[in-house]
Amino acid sequence: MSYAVPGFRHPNLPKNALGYTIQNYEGAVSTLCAGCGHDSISAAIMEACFELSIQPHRVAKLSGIGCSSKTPTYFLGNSHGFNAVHGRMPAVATGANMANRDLLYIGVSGDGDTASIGMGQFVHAVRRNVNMIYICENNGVYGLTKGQDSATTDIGSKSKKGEPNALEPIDLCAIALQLGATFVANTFSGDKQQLIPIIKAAISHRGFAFINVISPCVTFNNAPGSTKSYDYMRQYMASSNAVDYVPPAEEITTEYAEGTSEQVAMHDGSVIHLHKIDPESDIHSRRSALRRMKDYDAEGKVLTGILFIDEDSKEIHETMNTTQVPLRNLAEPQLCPGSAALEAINQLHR
Amino acid sequence: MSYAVPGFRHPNLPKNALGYTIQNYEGAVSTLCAGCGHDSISAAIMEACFELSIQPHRVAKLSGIGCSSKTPTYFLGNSHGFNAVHGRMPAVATGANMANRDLLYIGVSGDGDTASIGMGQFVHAVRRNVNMIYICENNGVYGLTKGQDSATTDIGSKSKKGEPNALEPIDLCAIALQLGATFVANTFSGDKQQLIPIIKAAISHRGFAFINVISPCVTFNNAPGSTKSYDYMRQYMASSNAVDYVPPAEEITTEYAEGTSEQVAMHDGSVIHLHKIDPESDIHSRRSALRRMKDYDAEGKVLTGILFIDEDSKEIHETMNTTQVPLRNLAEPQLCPGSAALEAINQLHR
Amino acid sequence: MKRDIVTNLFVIKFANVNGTGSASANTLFSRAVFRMGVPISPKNIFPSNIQGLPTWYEMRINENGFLGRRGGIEVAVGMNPQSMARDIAEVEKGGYFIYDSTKPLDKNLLRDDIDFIGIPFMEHCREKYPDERQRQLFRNVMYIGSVAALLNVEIDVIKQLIHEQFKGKASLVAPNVEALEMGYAVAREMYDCPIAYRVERRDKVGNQILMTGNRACGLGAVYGGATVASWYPITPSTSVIDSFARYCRQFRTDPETGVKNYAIVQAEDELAAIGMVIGAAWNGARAFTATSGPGISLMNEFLGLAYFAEVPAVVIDVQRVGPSTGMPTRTQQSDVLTCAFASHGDTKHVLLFPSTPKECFELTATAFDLAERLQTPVIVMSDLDLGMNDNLCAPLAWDDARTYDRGKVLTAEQLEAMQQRFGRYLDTDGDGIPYRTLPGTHPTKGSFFTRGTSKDEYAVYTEAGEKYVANMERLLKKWKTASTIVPKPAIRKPGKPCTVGVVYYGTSEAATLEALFHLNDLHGISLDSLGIKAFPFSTEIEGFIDEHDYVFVVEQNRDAQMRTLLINEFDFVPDKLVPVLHFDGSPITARFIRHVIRDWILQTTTTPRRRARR
Amino acid sequence: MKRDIVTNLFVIKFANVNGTGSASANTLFSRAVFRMGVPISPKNIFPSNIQGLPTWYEMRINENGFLGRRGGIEVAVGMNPQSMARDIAEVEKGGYFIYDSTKPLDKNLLRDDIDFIGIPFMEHCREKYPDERQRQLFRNVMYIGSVAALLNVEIDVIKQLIHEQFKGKASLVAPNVEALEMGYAVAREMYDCPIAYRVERRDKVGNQILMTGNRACGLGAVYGGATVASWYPITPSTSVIDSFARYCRQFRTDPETGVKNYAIVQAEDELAAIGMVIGAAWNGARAFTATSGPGISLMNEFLGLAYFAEVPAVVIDVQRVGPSTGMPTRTQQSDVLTCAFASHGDTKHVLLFPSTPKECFELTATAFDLAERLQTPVIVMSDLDLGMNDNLCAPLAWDDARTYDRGKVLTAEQLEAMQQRFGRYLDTDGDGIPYRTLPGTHPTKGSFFTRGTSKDEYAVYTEAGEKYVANMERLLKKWKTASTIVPKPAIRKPGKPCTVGVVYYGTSEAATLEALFHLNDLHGISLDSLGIKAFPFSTEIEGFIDEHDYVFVVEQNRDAQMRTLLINEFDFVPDKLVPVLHFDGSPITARFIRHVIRDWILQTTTTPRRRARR
Ligand SMILES: Cc1ncc(C[n+]2csc(CCOP(=O)(O)OP(=O)(O)O)c2C)c(N)n1
Ligand SMILES: Cc1ncc(C[n+]2csc(CCOP(=O)(O)OP(=O)(O)O)c2C)c(N)n1
Ligand code: SF4
Ligand code: SF4
Ligand SMILES: [Mg+2]
Ligand SMILES: [Mg+2]
Repeated sequence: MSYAVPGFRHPNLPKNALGYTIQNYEGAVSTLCAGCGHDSISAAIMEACFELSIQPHRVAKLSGIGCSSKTPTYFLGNSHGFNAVHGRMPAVATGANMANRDLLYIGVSGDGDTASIGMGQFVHAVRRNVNMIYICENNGVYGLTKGQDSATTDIGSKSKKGEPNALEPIDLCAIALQLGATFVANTFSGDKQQLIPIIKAAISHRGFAFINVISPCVTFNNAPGSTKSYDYMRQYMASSNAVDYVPPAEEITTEYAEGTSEQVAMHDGSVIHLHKIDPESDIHSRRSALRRMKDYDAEGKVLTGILFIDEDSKEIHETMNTTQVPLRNLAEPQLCPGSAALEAINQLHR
Repeated sequence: MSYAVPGFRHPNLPKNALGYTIQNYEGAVSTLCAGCGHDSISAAIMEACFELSIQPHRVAKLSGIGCSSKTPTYFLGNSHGFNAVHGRMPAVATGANMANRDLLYIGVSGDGDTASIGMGQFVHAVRRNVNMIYICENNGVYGLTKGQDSATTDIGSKSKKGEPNALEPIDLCAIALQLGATFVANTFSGDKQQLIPIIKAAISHRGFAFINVISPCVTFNNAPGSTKSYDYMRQYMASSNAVDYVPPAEEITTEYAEGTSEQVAMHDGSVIHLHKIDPESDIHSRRSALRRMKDYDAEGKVLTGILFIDEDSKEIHETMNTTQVPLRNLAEPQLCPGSAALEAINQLHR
Repeated sequence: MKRDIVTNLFVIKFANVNGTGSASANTLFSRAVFRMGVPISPKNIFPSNIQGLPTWYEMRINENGFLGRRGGIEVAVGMNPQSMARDIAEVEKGGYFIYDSTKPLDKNLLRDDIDFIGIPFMEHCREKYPDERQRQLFRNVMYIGSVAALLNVEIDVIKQLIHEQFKGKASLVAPNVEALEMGYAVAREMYDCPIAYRVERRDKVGNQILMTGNRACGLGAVYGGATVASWYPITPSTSVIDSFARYCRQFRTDPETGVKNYAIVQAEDELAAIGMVIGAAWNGARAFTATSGPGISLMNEFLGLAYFAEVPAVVIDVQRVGPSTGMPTRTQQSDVLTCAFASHGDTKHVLLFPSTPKECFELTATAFDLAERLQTPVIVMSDLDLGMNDNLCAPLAWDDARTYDRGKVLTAEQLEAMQQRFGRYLDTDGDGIPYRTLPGTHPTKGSFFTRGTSKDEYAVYTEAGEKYVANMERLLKKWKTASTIVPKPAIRKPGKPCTVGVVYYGTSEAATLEALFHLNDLHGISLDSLGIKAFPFSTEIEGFIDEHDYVFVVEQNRDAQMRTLLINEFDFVPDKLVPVLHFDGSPITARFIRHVIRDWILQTTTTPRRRARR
Repeated sequence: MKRDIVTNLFVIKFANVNGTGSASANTLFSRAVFRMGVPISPKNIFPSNIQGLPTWYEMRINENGFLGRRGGIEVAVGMNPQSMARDIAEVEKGGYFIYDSTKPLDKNLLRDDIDFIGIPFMEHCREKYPDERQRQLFRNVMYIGSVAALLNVEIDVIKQLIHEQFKGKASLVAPNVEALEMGYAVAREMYDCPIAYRVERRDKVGNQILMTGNRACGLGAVYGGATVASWYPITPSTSVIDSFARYCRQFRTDPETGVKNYAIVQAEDELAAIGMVIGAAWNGARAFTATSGPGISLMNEFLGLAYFAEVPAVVIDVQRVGPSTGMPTRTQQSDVLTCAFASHGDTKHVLLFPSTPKECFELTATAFDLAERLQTPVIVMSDLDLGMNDNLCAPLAWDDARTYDRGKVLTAEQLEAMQQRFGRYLDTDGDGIPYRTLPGTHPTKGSFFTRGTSKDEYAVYTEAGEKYVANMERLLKKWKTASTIVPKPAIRKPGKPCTVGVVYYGTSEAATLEALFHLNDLHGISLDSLGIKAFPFSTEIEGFIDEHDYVFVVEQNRDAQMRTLLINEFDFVPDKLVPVLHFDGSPITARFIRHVIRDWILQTTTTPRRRARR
């Protein structure tokens, strides 16, 4: 059936291929602190979806618990959302994906939600290569519970109360790479130019796309010295490549000098251009990604950008060979073997 | 007080410094399947403790649930043991260690107990560098529940029922290294010569010592082709160094040619000699460890031996700066501030 | 010893070492008796271990169709030296003990009130089978042959079963038949067969089937239209998923392409398993998981979310002995309270209680209808006895006209036609059940945010107390509605009016009904009975208890958990409900129930023991 | 408007935006009234959010010492435009609404039955404080100054408090005092102060203290000798650990070396937190965790292990509104059933119910004695209202002669002297409590294996039904013993004999006792009361209920959870227990309780509404 396209309140606003304006991608008003990095990520998600002309209702938003996990309420108001329990979003997203392989699944989590209580589920979602985007809005602190250290908090950083944190932070990108994640990116909520194309690339990726976004908590962890602060990231953010996303069936206009650029053809027909800043970077090598992260780290820099892609990996439905029809759309005829078959089974039990 | 040393039934059995024979290190009779790799590991633990003259009652044995986790009943009968719930041994061991830093903590787990339900706790025990030995008796299968795939099962391997396993196995050593584990070893239950010195070294290590032991399940995963089978390990087991453990205050007798050997002086005064087979191996480099694992893997070999040691790391009590006195031994005088202090507090609340 | 001949009315028990393949041999035997038209109820009593420990296979043969556990053994087949002393001691006076006489029997174990039948099974096998493993397996088949001879079981029936079992692998048929015949022959040489306990062909089985409850649950999930299963292995629930997988491979997989109309995910633990079920159900698929006590404990948080956010979910709890790891291979009905009140805050969950494989099949299928209709978790409360043992029951039946009740789910058309704003938690119909929408249904209408936090009728987050209260009270209304649509209890009344009743549920059914028969038969005590099939309780249950002076509540747990629920839901005077509790991990027996009820009634006429407080 | 003057008997409510530092300003005000010797009970009503949403600070001022929530507001201070409409509507007829008149008030909001007092706070601050953040902060202090003037609160007391607050940071004192005085002056210029609602110095506070329950719990853990704490952050329990850490830094840390006589581990989740507590307690340390509903749900499996393996553990559950994530910043008493029966199988857990910070302190300390004596988990059931709000109570007291009851732990000497074999689960003393040993005690005696599986008296794994049953029945005996050593209930009887009683627990105490006072005072209805302090219930509770025709059970949950426990433990006729339920997330009020009880009694004389079933 066809639907009247709404949202023409501002005829002057630019429209995408669906005739939607950015307003059709907005959500409820954010209740986060003014300046919270998470809000910029919500904005980037809206823009990416708008520019790619994604049907909002074909997106499912999932999250755990935390300020970061609240954000799905603040974007894509026409999408269904599920704010699950703390640290368990990956399981809910996996189940949702099992039920309907046709939707776009955007999972939003925080560093507490992912690296502490959620570590087990994160690891196994990566391993299953569930076809979804997993965004960790990483501010190195427990925001919603008011400033305790998380597992990604810098060593030595002093939380509001109590002692300085004595443990090494967990590097989620490194873990994801080690576990065989098929798309890994590291970026910064303050850098739209980088964030948006990365989200687009993640949307085009078939399989588990992990995006670790440094997203400063202005209230509890934006102090000078915090590696998760605006100042720090603005100063030390570095990237081994600049990401340029070319949507399906669009002309590749720009010219690139030999060796300075890497192209990744995604399965939906889009092409990701990586303008190499670091010439020896290899987007298809886990080892090189891990090595570069360590090298940059050694120089006191934070490596950002898309770190690794395996565009040919099999996502979970392919591995399981499930039907193309969303399972939830199957009905009695396909599902119920009927009474005759049952009587045959009875016979085998006599 | 002093105690009569028991167990003189076989005066001809060799005795260690405590006057104990190996019998003093035995446990209940194993109820595992004949030939189960886990039993060899129990035997190796007994030998290591016997040879190092460890007071059995100064050891605490902890485990989760599984055939592997049953084994603590089968060694060191004079030690207290705690068979916790499935996948949660690390938390119980961490708590026990908090209560008394003076005991030796041996944690035994399985690949299901560690890599599936226990992944989150494993990761965080590593991160905290809890002073304990963590042995994962890795048979790539759920033994006690009769043969389901675990997260370390080979891709493509066919479990009793159902489809071949479609997912990549998790490499626990790689994850441990990535997370900053301070002692990582990979070995095989069928190789006493390697297993026993590694256990001894782990006992001497101050901090979290992870030993991944390939331990064939003869009933459910010993089929030809299984990388966790006896045949496979016997054929493809390789090591980049041979481990030689020299206890505290013992003469180093053997001579080693330059560059062919690496020595690690542990904090308890023992020395670990590594006879380099692979000359460019560096026991103090995570990167080299990860690289070598991948290289051997590429050649279809399984790298075993001690992969990495950081003998100078701070274990959790050092990081927290807790008293040397076991916390559980503190009494009212050290613990209770008393009524005067309380009245002062009252005053501050008026 | 002089004896009467007993036909088709005795209990035989096989004692073996686990991991030696005895199970399949013993099953061969039970199937043979079953094929001879004689009702049986076999119980597998096995250790939580893989190899080398004692295991038993106790089978009641009863042509009157009493199939609860009875207690007492007439014929024991002792193939395990470890447990021999205990196995001999267990035999009822006048019974038989059959053993492997290759090694002589320990004289101290001898009894003169039973007969010992020694047959040198191992000796024969040693000669015939050089290979160690083979020897062990064929020894099992051999003793089956001997027992058949001794009990007069038709050997051809067993042969037939062997053919069926090894269909395709012809090479295996011959040697098995050979071992069987060897045992049969040897027994007849050495002893005059049959002995006093005998099996004779009857026509008492009709079209009944012999099936495990777990297999039936798995089938129920297939027929009930489950497309997503997520689980974590745990005894005794694992075979529920095995069954689901097996029949999905058979019925839901394209033979050419192998394309699947289902998805089974082995989760990393039970938290993830229930999480996936909730995610899938939220997204419109029928999804379920199977687990046991420890898994239920781990699912607590998610069950509370599903209750409060109103997401369907089906959980099959195959109960085992708790608390904690307890006895993983023994049976109990002790998760009732935990499941009824799972999770923090004010929660109540729908429970179903199957008593037979047929009910496992039906209630599992029904669970999906209820879960989607009520938008809440539904837990099917099976147990190890029902789930893992072959149980005799009426054949499974499915009405091809039956369609799935997908509950109140709005379609794109309905949303398009909708004038007013969609309110996910509006009680539009006054039954406490709101309408839901599925992701991806309509571009601009019907989207909402599912959350575990409190919300208003439009699913918008709120901290307004009155909104919260209204929602919680609607959930109570929904609970009331649930009590009207869940399966009704099974009420049985002997002709004459009774002042006393018995309430039971799940696997206590067979033993309870047998006890009632004998109470009437032997003591002239007749009672009405009610089998609970679901929680919340329908009014029939309230009525039944009201119309009796008092009722016994038969349970297999320590704390009378169902009794607690009954009193709590209906505010009954507690004294009216007399607990009958068995919880040692073995299935409850008719004898036990009969004795408790008889003693109670003879001792108290109709005034209950504990005085009601005024 | 003509009014009577009301002194020290009214409710004032401040409406603010959260994250603007208003909390500390409001606290300044409440402390001042408190310092003037007038009893107060402030309630912080805040959103589950960090910045920008409405938050309220409601303070009851009552010189008669009634400190439960009362309901109704006489003086509102409306500093938040978002919530202004609602805030104005809430003011009782004849009350005052104080607001920032920098922006003119929306005419539609005006009421003529209350007085509006506008003061241009922001205007003044804009001039004085260029810095945005400063302006916000000092505006808070300024309105406190004005309110002080209007209500006749002694400004010197507030100044004194400011000095104490900024001890050390002198530079901050002056500007704050300045802002305070500015507000004070402006108010007096613009209005004739004081208004009809006034605060006057009294001597009604005595030596009482003002403290949060969470702080008291943390202190109780320090005094109770806890050395290991493991936790995972969750509102409203987090400040329990903050308090424990704070006092450990003060009392358990070597000032020179910083060496600690305690260990606090922030766990990765609640499963790990309780696991660490159990590991530490098993190894002989006093260990605890603090959490709230969702954490309790996650701790289920481990709690079952601790019950069955008999390992001590102390859990502090600061309850919030469930189910699921519910309302994280609202209060409720709805984890009672979940905690009482946590985990699968037959389990029961010891619960303690503090009503005041003093009881938080004492019961937390006592919890460690009980946990070690009974070798089982003990859960202290606090809630958000008690835990996070300043509560007035008698000063904390500690008897220096008090020693810790470490329970039945065998020393090396005792083991050495022991002739017979050590049996970890032997009921040597007949009280159901066995003896335990700690790892590392004796080289050859007393070692045993702790497990969640069933075991015999010597901790050896067993699947023997009779052993399992014996152990489970011993646990029931231990439960009985527990009921004799847990804290006794608080029983209050007005002179004359009463046929009706009231049972309450936890934070329902203040409101209940006030309601009883007024029932007597206004309606001549007098009732006995009993405050439950612990589960299992001691015989006094049974006796109290027995000796009354019926009793009201006051709870802050939907399903009358405590009532369920009472009926279940004692088999009372349910009709005897009349539920009084409040569960909207706000603390229960005396008014509510009084009205329910009055209506009930007037309507029913003494025959309960629901008829008992016969
Ligand atoms: C089971 C459970 N435990 C604890 C909490 C309390 N809690 C809510 S959010 C949160 C941490 C959030 O941190 P993060 O994921 O980093 O999100 P952020 O607020 O920093 O964006 C915690 C511990 C909870 N909601 N549920
Ligand atoms: C909460 C919970 N879930 C499931 C189980 C069932 N269970 C027992 S052992 C086990 C897996 C054991 O596998 P592994 O750790 O590899 O040990 P193995 O037997 O192979 O040595 C499982 C799933 C359990 N005991 N508890
Ligand atoms: S507390 Fe931190 S994370 Fe939370 S909303 Fe505020 S700035 Fe963002
Ligand atoms: S099943 Fe496998 S793991 Fe378990 S005891 Fe047997 S061989 Fe060992
Ligand atoms: Mg965070
Ligand atoms: Mg295993």
